[in-house]
Amino acid sequence: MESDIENRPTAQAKGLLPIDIERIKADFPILDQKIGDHQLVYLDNAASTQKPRVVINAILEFYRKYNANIHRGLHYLSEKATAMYEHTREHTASFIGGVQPKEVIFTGGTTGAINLVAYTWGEENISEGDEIVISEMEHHANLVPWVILAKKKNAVLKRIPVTPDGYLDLTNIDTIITQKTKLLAVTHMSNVLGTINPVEALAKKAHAVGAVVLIDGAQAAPHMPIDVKAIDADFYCLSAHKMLGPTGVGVLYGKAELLDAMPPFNLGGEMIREVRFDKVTWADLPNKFEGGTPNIADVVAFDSALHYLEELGMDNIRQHEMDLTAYTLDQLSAIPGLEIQGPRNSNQRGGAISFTDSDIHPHDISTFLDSKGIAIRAGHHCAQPLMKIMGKVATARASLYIYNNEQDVDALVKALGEMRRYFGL
Amino acid sequence: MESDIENRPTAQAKGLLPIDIERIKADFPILDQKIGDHQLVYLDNAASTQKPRVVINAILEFYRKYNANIHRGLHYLSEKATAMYEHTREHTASFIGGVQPKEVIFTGGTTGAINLVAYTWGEENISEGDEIVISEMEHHANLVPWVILAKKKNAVLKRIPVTPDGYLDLTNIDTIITQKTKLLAVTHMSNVLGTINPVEALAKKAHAVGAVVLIDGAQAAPHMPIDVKAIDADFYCLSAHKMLGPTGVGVLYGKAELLDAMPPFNLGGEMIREVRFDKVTWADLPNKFEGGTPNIADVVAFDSALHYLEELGMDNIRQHEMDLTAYTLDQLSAIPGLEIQGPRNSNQRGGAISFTDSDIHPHDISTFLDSKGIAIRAGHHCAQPLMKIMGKVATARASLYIYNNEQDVDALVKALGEMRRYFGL
Amino acid sequence: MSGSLDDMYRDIILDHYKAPRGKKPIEEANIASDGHNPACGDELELKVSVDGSTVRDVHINCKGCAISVASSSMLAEQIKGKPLEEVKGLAEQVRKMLKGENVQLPEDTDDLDALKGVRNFPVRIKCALLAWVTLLEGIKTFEKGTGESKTINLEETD
Amino acid sequence: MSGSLDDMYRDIILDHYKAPRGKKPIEEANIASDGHNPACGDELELKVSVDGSTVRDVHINCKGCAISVASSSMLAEQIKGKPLEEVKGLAEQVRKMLKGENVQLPEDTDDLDALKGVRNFPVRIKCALLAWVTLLEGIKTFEKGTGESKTINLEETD
Ligand SMILES: Cc1ncc(COP(=O)(O)O)c(C=O)c1O
Ligand SMILES: Cc1ncc(COP(=O)(O)O)c(C=O)c1O
Repeated sequence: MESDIENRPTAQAKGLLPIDIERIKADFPILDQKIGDHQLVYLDNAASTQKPRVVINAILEFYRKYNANIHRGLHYLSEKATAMYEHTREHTASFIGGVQPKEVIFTGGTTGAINLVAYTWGEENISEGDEIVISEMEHHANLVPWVILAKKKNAVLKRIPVTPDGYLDLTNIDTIITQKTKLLAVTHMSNVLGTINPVEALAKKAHAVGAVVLIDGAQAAPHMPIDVKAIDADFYCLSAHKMLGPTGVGVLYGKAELLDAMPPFNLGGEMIREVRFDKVTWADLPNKFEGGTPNIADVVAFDSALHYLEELGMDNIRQHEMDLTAYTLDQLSAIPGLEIQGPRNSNQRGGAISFTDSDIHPHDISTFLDSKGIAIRAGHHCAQPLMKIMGKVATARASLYIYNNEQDVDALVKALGEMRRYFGL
Repeated sequence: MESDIENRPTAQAKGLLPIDIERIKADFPILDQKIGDHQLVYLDNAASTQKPRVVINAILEFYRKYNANIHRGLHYLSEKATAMYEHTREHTASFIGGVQPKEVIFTGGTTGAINLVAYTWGEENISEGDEIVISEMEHHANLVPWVILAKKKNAVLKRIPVTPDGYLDLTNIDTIITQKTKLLAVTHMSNVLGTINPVEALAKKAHAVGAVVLIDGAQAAPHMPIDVKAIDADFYCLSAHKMLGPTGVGVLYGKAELLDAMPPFNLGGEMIREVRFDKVTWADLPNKFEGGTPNIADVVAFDSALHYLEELGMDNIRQHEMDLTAYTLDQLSAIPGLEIQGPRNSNQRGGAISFTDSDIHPHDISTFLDSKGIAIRAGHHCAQPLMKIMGKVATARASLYIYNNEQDVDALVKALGEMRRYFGL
Repeated sequence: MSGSLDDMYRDIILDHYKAPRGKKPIEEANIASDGHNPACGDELELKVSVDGSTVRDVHINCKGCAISVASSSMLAEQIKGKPLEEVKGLAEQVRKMLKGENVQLPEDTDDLDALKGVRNFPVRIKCALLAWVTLLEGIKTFEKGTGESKTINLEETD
Repeated sequence: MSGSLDDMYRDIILDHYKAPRGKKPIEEANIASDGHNPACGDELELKVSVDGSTVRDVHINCKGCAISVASSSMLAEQIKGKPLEEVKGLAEQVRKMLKGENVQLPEDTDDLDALKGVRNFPVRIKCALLAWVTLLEGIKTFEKGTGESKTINLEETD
């Protein structure tokens, strides 16, 4: 699976074989280590995933052979670097469903992508009395920008409730999405509950009232095939670091006509056409939104992450995670004192599994598991309002990815069993 | 010069020896390559610098051993990654003159840093009739945000002119910086002319009228010792990729009392204290300005870049570049038809040297030099207004760094000689 | 993991965690202060009755992790019956200790030494701090005589 | 470098660059169009006089790099005396050729083939394009009869 970053295919290779987890594990150098006396079991993938050798090597190779600033450089390195950077844009465009490359804007992450929309589209299109619809299961990244924008503009923030079993409650959706709705901003997959939301149906409802639809794909894009055109998303946001790519790279997909009409963001070099002291005209898409020197090396390396995912096949990845999620839910259910959040049907959820213990605080759970080499996350997962609604101060969350297998889950389950003894319960 | 990223000193090691360029060149894998038949001569350092092995290896090592999302992770990898990320913050704070770590905000680059100030401090503090003072030699990154802000707020953009020999013209400075001045935003070193500006004196003048001072240090920080406290800068901005560090990392230094009073930017996870659907309270510095998952690996590797620079010693680096700049100016002056821009005194300038040929367009110069393996940049260098003032449509720019020596300059000079013959002049 | 698990969860800590002291409500209190750590979700309610210049009784109710609960429980145990000045000094000492300074705790407060283990778990230090800064805030308000203490919001105070 | 230097700077290109055709001002023009490439700073002034439906005379003044100057000069040489329809077709063909499409240029326009070398230097393609898109814009305005052409700003048109 090593690939020469100079000659990379754009076409989506569809993996056909069942996923061989042992072979995959071997592609991730970090997994081959001990934490204290214990083999590392990495189950914090919803926070950030590990990187396969091809991605690490792509960064290495870029800095060793091709590094230069991009755009308009007339020398070999700059031309190479520019071509590689733009290649990732094309690849990303194809990965998310075959959009135009100029509709793919590179940002620092999902947070950066959503903020870009809030500061530009939001600033210009949200006025007093307008309604912004979010859900109760949003990550702060898709919540705080809208809370603040609504406050600033005297707009109304409305929310789609969450049912006790972790689904969006669509009972009253027609009173939530109304003629006043200007924006629907909702997550494709919850980072706390794992729930996969019916974004296609929601987008349809929102479009029917003329609203714009932003989908937070930070958790979905790594784990299932994404087709932004099928969803009919106006904006779709994702983070490279959650899908095998480097930190510091995010993607904002936006429909060209929307992006074209928006004012630029992050003003500076390369995003202008002409600058005078009294007037500035903007460059065309995508440059208009990529002022300054971008995170070139990491964008280039992100290409290798997409390639790796495609070689496995996003359908296969989804299947593997459904199977492993079902297994995990099953195993965790058998542990006394444990309460699991979110849907029980692995068809309708991803592998981010939140749970609590009736007696042990999530932070103690996490620290205890860490002593066994098991990395999970504990806390509010940047979803404080959802925590409150769930009646929890925090949860422990194990989240799965392509390199996890049943043994990893078994290690978790075994440690959770020991934990209650350790704390004298 | 290999360093273990786990146990890195924060203290500034001062290099004492004269700089051994051959040894330095050997630290940069990319320099050891041929472009066609010619050895690469990299003279595009003002656009972006190359990376020493220690920096590349730090990225590698991070992803191989420590990668995880930072902040509040209760497992080994996350604690390690957090400690490393924060270590770079401390190191940066010490590198720029010993400020408080919480005054160091990581951004995507200088452009991101300046925009952060424009969107937050600028938004709140600039009103109708206020004056923003910039210079005529600003990079678009320190120009476009203020042009747009001035327009939006009906504020006045005033500029410090540039003399024909490339210095700031301070003759009428007291009519430019006035009681109405709210912000002075000026570059420490010009990316076109190489000029080092008297930022200390300018800051004093600006502070005397109660204005805030932002210094664009993108070109200065890589090449000379920086002491933001001696300058008394309120904000100081720099880019890691121009100082041996990875792409995608920038720094905004800001005085704590200013940063504390500013609204946050890039809203999302980790920059909040508490989120409700109707209200958000912000985290303390520096988190308030670092919403979302930052560019963790590259921030961690930036530490190695700072360390490398410190081992050489910023004073030594400055001395080497002064010497080599003097030599370059001397050699270029002897070429018929060539016109050099900017100060002639290498004490008052850095090693970004712009020039034009009386007959050959800068783009043709650059393409020709590239055919000899020599990388320079040609164009407006994101300083269109300065170009107009200089009466040029573009310039060719050779820019030096620590791994350049007289042979590199000789190769440039020899190629420029051949060029006129090639174009039949 | 930066420290060993048993460094943090010492027997004394687990003992306090499983049977926290100071749970019993008290009749009247001169000091009332609430603590909150939004990052963790920990919440703490503290009431102290002061007799002259001596702490007569303490009620502390902490919803949080083992560390914050144990630290609260130790606080309740330690301050009861002590002069307010001594209590203040002790709280300051504990705060310094948790922040990594080398402090010498008073002789009769050996239990508190167990909190030192938390220092190897940077993210958990705030958990141990919560009770003590909440107490200090309460005393401050009491001494100023200005009535109600503001809720301690941990990020603001550390 | 993606191509060899001589691929781009062919003799014909350098010949046009050193002695650009169409420099001579013309008396009256039915077509007047300006081109500008802000990224490069290239500026171009184009005037064409049309007699019936045939190009009678051309004036082109290009301040720019060797490629944009040579491309302008070739344009001047090629279109003089040709029917406007043919000129339009040719300009479209050149545009396609520069964008990498496989086109068959008319027989008597061999010189233009030399511009193909630019395709290996992506950043320079716009330099070669400038004259031709400026011409197309001028013809469009002429045909609409709406008077002055807008200035071509290269980034908008490609
Ligand atoms: C003086 C100056 N300011 C700002 C910038 C912008 O830096 P970046 O592209 O890293 O954001 C540059 C880089 O070209 C520069 O030279
Ligand atoms: C659903 C969701 N949205 C947004 C984000 C923010 O992503 P990032 O931190 O990469 O900007 C996350 C990451 O935690 C997430 O899970």
